[in-house]
Amino acid sequence: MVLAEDLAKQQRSISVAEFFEKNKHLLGFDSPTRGIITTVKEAVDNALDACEEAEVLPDIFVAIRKVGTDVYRITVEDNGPGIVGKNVPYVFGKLLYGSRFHQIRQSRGQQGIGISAAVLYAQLTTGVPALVISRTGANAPAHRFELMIKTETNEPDVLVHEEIDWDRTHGTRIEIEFRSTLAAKKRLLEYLRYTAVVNPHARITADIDGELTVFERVSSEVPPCPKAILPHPHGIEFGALKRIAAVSAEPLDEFLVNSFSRVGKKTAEEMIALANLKPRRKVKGLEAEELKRLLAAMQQVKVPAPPAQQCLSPIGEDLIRKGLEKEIPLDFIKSRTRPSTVFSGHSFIIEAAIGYGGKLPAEGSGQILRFANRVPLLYQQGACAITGCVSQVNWKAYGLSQAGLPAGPVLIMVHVASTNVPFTSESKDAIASIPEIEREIVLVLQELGRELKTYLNRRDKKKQQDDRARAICSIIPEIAAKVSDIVELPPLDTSPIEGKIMRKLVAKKRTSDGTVSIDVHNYTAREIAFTLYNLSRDDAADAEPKPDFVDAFDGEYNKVWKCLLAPGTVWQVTYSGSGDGSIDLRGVEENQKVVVDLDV
Amino acid sequence: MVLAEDLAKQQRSISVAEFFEKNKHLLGFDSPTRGIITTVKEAVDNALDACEEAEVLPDIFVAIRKVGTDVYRITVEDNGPGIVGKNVPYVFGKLLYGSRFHQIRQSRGQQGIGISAAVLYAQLTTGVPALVISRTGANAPAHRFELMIKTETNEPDVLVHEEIDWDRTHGTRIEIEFRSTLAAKKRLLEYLRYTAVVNPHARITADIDGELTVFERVSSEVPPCPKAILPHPHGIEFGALKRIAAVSAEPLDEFLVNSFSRVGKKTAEEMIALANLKPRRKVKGLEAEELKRLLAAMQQVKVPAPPAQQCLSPIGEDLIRKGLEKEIPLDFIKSRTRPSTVFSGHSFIIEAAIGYGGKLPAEGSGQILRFANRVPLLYQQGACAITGCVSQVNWKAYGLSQAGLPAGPVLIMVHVASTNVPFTSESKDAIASIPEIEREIVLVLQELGRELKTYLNRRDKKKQQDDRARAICSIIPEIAAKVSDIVELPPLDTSPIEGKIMRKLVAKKRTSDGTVSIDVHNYTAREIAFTLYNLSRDDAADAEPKPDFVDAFDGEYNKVWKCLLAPGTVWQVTYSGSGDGSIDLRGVEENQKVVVDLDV
Amino acid sequence: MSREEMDLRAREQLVTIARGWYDQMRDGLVPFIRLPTRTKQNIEYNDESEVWTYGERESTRAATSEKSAVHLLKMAYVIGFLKQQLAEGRSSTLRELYYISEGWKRAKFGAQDESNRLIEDLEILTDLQREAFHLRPEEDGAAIFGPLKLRESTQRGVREIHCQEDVGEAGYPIPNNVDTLDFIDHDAKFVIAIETGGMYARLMENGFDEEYGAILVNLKGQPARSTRRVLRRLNETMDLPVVVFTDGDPWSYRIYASVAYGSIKSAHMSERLATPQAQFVGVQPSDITDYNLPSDKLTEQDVAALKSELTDPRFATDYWREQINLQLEMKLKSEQQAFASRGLDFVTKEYLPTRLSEMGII
Amino acid sequence: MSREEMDLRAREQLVTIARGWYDQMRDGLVPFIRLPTRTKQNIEYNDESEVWTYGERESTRAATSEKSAVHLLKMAYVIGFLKQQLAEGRSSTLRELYYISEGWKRAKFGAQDESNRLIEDLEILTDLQREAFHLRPEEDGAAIFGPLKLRESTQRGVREIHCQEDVGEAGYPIPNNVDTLDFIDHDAKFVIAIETGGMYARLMENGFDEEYGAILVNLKGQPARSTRRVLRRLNETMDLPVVVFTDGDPWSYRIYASVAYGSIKSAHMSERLATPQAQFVGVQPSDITDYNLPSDKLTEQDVAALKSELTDPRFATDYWREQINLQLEMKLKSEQQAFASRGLDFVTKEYLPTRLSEMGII
Repeated sequence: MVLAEDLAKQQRSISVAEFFEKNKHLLGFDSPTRGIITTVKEAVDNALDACEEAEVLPDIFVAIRKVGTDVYRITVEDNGPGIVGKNVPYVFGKLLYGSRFHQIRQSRGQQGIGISAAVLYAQLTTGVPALVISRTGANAPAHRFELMIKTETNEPDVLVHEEIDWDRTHGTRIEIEFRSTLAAKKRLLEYLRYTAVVNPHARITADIDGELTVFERVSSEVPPCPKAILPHPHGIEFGALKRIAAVSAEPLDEFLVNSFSRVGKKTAEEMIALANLKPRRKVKGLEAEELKRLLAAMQQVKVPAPPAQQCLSPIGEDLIRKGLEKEIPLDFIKSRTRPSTVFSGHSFIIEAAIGYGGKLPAEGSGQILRFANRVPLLYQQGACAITGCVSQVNWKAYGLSQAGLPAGPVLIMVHVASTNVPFTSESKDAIASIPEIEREIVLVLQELGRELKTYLNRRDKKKQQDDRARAICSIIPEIAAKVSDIVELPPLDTSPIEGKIMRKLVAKKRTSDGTVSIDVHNYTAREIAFTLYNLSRDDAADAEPKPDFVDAFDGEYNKVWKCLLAPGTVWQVTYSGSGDGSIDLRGVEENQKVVVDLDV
Repeated sequence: MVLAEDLAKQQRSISVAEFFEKNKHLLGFDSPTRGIITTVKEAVDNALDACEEAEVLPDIFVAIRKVGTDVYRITVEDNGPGIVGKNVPYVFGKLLYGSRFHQIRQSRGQQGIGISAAVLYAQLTTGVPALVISRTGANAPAHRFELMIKTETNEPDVLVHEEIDWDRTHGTRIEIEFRSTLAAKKRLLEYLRYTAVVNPHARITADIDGELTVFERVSSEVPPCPKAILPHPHGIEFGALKRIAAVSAEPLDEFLVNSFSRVGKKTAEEMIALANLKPRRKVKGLEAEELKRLLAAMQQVKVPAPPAQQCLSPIGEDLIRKGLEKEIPLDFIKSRTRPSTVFSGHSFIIEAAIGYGGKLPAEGSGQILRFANRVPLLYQQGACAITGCVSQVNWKAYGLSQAGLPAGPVLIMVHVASTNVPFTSESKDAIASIPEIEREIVLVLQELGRELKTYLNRRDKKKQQDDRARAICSIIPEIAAKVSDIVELPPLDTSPIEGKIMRKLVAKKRTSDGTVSIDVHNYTAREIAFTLYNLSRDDAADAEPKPDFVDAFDGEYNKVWKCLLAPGTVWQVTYSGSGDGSIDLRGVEENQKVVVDLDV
Repeated sequence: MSREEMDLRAREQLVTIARGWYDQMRDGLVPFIRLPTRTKQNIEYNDESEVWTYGERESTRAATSEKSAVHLLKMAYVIGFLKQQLAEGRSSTLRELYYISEGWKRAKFGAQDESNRLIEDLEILTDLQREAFHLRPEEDGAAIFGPLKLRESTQRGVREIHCQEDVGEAGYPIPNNVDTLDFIDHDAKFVIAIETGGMYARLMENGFDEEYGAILVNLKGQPARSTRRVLRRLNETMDLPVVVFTDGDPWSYRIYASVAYGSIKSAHMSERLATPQAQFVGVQPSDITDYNLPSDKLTEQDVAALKSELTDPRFATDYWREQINLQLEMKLKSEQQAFASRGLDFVTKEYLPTRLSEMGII
Repeated sequence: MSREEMDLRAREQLVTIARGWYDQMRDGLVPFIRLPTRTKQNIEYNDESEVWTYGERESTRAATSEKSAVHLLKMAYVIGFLKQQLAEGRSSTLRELYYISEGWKRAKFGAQDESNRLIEDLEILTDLQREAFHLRPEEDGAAIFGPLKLRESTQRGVREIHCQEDVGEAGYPIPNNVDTLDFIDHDAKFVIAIETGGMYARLMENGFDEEYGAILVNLKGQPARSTRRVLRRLNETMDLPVVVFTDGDPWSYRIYASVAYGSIKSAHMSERLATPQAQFVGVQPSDITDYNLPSDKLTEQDVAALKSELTDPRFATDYWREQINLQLEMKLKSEQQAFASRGLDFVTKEYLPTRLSEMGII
């Protein structure tokens, strides 16, 4: 059997670029239509990340232009810090190259795959090299590159490199040309709109085949850039611990304090004691069995959660609200940022918002906006843990109808910010089912559900008060009239009932036979000063008493009376007219007054 | 702005191992439960692939044993060709290393990721190195390794390497230990059962925590090992063409013939002419524009499909049927292997089978078995193109009820064999929506649907004939009796009707007042010899005529009469008895006889 | 024809069917029956009788499948049972017949629909009504109130009843078998058949019958066959015009159609049951707007029923097309009692007098 | 009480309600009404009258919300209308009342359910039946056949009718308002109330009324109030035992319960409408097996209805618990006409004589 030798000759290493060229669908390049969105997304993500690191307000320009049959040129330009010349080829021309993979902190891009994959896709479909211009500051020249990727080795192939003049003092521009279609233009704009919602400090200008759309920023504060932290002792796996131990020259006690978040001297001592090890032993020399004991001890000792405020950058309740309100008109909106927590040693924060009413459609399922590290998720809604959680909450308890998803004029936004967002695939469309994350999402949605319920109740209570006022001031007089008629006794005055029940200032307008009369009863125990506004088409020239002020415009008259009314007394005005329009009492607290228009 | 410099310092290359360690869910290691299935799957796939290459009948042993709290040791051993010593560390200790990635042919594993990922997962969760034993032949020693992966560099880390005695003359054994659970035991057995179905030449023995299950082979023929082929001119993308052109020293005409499948001299000439190029130009020197013209020409000229019989290894209609029948009892089964076809230059063949009846549940959705390159797909049924196609077919037209999926006692098996199966993710759970593949699946399902319809019709027709016989031979005599009674006329003999309509040999059994009588009418035009069997609790001692033979057992009597009956005549036997049991006519063709039991 | 003669004839007709099968089988044929196809497509206007009856299309049912053979077997059993019932002078309800089949083994009915339908087949085959077989329907008969004197031959003897003077406020209830009824005398100008009990009571309370010489017939919804038969006989033998007053919705128009033209289900009986001269009073769709009646929106089912009526040969007149299309435009329907919104007397003082004199009835 | 006296009393009772509100409002109170809670939980057995009536639980409806205020306003309008109707000696149907409200602006009814329910409230408040307000139901009255002579005071004068001799085969139809009925004489031993018309006709055809001195009452399903009132009065004033003969399913037991104990919906009228001495003949679940009757499987709804009856106070006797549990075990139901499977005479020759003599009726 010499076959094994033959087989051995064929065995060889495969480059990452080859792997992803063959498996491009894994990265979101499964169709020409989708490729365009993926590319814009990767470039915009990088731009926003870079601006955040440089603490500049992002100003991003996106252009898509048709340059041939089925061929589009995609341009994304930012005002970020730029990339130093010697690194440009690697950033754009090598997969798995980046600054953020080894850092434990929140960022949009992480793997160093996305934009290089776009370059790979371009050279595969059109063979046109990517054009990159980058400049790191006013004193530095701009570098211009034309580059490709050597697939067999996953190394950049620089075709042109020159220094040029560029009108930006700092920033990066990339142009990529590939076979595509603009069929998903709507989705692309959606992506940009929602990106603007969760990045309220960014201005995004889009020129899609000549059509310009600007998403203006609502905040001029640069969010703080998340800082990398050390791993948390509760979140480390055996393999990783072994690895860092192997390269440490420190003794155990120092190693624990210096290599992990939230481990101080006392905590370290506690761990070491529990593991039954000597504090001053060099960690490098620990046997596998000892390391296992150490790991068990590290996970047993209580340690505070990782310093999430440092490594994560939630949007914040205020900006979420502002961002949503700018793009979507709503009657009610509440947002929540949960405290940070941990899954498998990765910090994460859930933020969410709920909106109601406005121009949301009254029928059908509510709208769900999903975000991960400030990036909108557009595809695979059904496969996403966020959607699962939304379905799981009992929205009926919060006054919404529900068929799986909540129904009616409701919008639910969820943002998962983490040092390591667990996507279901490398195309980053959906968040995987991680129990810790799901628990937090459900909790925040329940919190927001209660807020919504309070709002809906308050709205209902207001309705109920209005309802009571109508019953007392409008229908009881009718009952009285009918009843007097039946029993053949004199008409009844129902104002005592009004007074007793309402104990407020009650204004009533009533029109009969061309005479408008407005009564104001003071059923309270104290003197009240009020201003009565009556806006209608009647000029009220014969009003008695005369208004203190009349304002006429567009054929309408706003008549104003000011009055001081003793407790238990009535003030009345009458005039000839049709009785249309409205009345209002001002200068009196909301809960102290009742206004009833008996003509409605 | 010197920030770019700071940032540049952090930018570095990321190793593939690091990438996949962090993104282990992409490879099917998203939970300890699933990890165990993924590992067995990867190891068994490799074993089957290796045996196929070596053309030996696979004999695979799988063992799973609990070795600690939540820790299991997984062992897979095969009788394949083995791996030469120096390559073992790379095969098991380096991701993206393998023999099949660059070959255009059907194989189970391809990327060289799977088994190394299991090793990676093991060292991450338990730190225990993987144990590998491999021997390439009787004259070679066995090599025993303990190894791990250096995550930072994606290079193997050999802890132990020794030559040992091994009772196998050739084969490979791997043992991996990691944190897991056996919660998915049922699914694991399912995976092995379906693997056996599509690899009918393999014997698989599973020892799951002490419980032994053997899946025996049904074929002793080793399927031919698919051979690698050259790329097809219709399936190459620009980037790839440019790449192979750049390393060729040949002139255009030779280049085309030598680098592509199915391109002969004439075809090459046609392509070159269409591209308006000179045949003897060195391809290396072609400009991008010229290459684009060449690509367009290559795709325009008619070329036969790639030689699929060479690079693909379909299971075959016969073996599919045998494989399924062995595991699942069915009343009807048909299988189909479609001709090979192409998507994006990758050859593929769709095979499918449909089963009906047997012990399949009569209610609810039918069962769907999905396979890709002889590997069963267990997860994400809903996201798979196969499921989509099954739903898309109008099963109602083929006599099944349908609610999305077809319903009732039906089983549908689909196998996609391809040089490059397009999975939706690297965990290889579901096949992506590729129009060419979907079209083929739908076609084969429609073909099978028609077969099923024919079967169901035939079944119905048989029912209909029985129905007619009952009407004529059993109910019409009743009508005649009732009608004679109403009209007060003599009883009617309805046998002329029987004769006219049936034109067959008609046997009727009828019991009244303790007398059993069996009539046989010969309504045909020729003399017929028949044997009448009557099995019942009656001993028929007083039968007239006497049976030619009586067989008694367990209180039942099988009475046999032999007779030669002239056309148009009747033969009758009567005896005392209860009339239970059954009658049957033998020696007469199925379509020449009717047997009616009027006592039922 | 006397009761005895009628019974004799029914018995003969039934036995004739059986005799047909006997002969078929004696001749070596599979027994069969032939019946007209009973669908909307196969009803035709008969110029002579002025009603809609089944057309030429026929289907044959031969005992060549188990199902058809069993059907004939059941029919044979039913014929046998009816023959005996007639001989003994007994009768039974359709529901009882269904239960009686319990002892018929293979000829047992699976559901009452099946036995009802089989009886209809026998009506067609014999050209007799089921009452002739002494089969009673479960259906409730309607009630008559008005200047009409009639004679009913009951099991307990002959009764003469005047439908104003000898009855309570609920009127004279129409028996199931109206072949036992004879009209003796009347003092009426026309018959008004009313869909609802409420409107019937309104007309009675308001003395409409006395003021206009009307015989009031309370249809109680879709009229039973006996009621339709009475209406036809009042029209035919007493020469009284018949008008029908229903709600203004598609289902009520069908009530009118079944009185005037017969129903699809019993088209074989149309010549006995339908009153071609019957006229529709209202509520007409145009009344809804003309009188500003309280109304409800048409439901989807209503709209579908109206559209189906547009293709129904019984509504193929200009009048009905106009009214139905008008209603489809308005999308509204009203009930007859909706006239109460204009006062309790409106319907008898205004609406009916106006409408009936327009129609030339009064 | 004469008709005039009755009208006067009704008018007074109605005005008293209005007067109550007048006084409440005059005293500065929001007008309100108090009514018993109308649920199964609030019906109680009244030892004295031996019927189930509403218990102590009351709910108050005060005009403090728009909905409640409008409800009172509607009630005021209805009282006003009824007062006038009584004064004018007119009457109307419930449906007409609904349409009349069309002109009442805010007091207009949204649906007939609402006006029906309001009339029931008025019945409770006044302790009178709606017939006293001259309100006619749409419901169809049942029919009587048997040795009973009665007098009906109709609008057209007084009629004396013998329910065997003066009526046709359909019997004497019970009018909507039975306060106008007087029973003059009878020659009967008991009254048998029958659920279906088919069984009623069977008993008549078989001469059951003559042979056993039975007054047959055709309930036509769930009995109308007028029918229940007649049964009670036959029992109370004529001293005749009443038995009820229905199908053997949960819905039919409710028919019996409404005759014997009153219904939940009209528990306020139980003392007038219920006949506590009424006894249940069958079909009993035990009859299904005892007589091997053709039967159907219980549906899910049937089972739910039976289970609900187990918690219904009206079925809280050993007899009913046993029968209902038996039926739940058998999972079968049978109709009364199923006795036909044992022959057309079985029910009158065997079943009823046996069962009624067991019960001590004959």
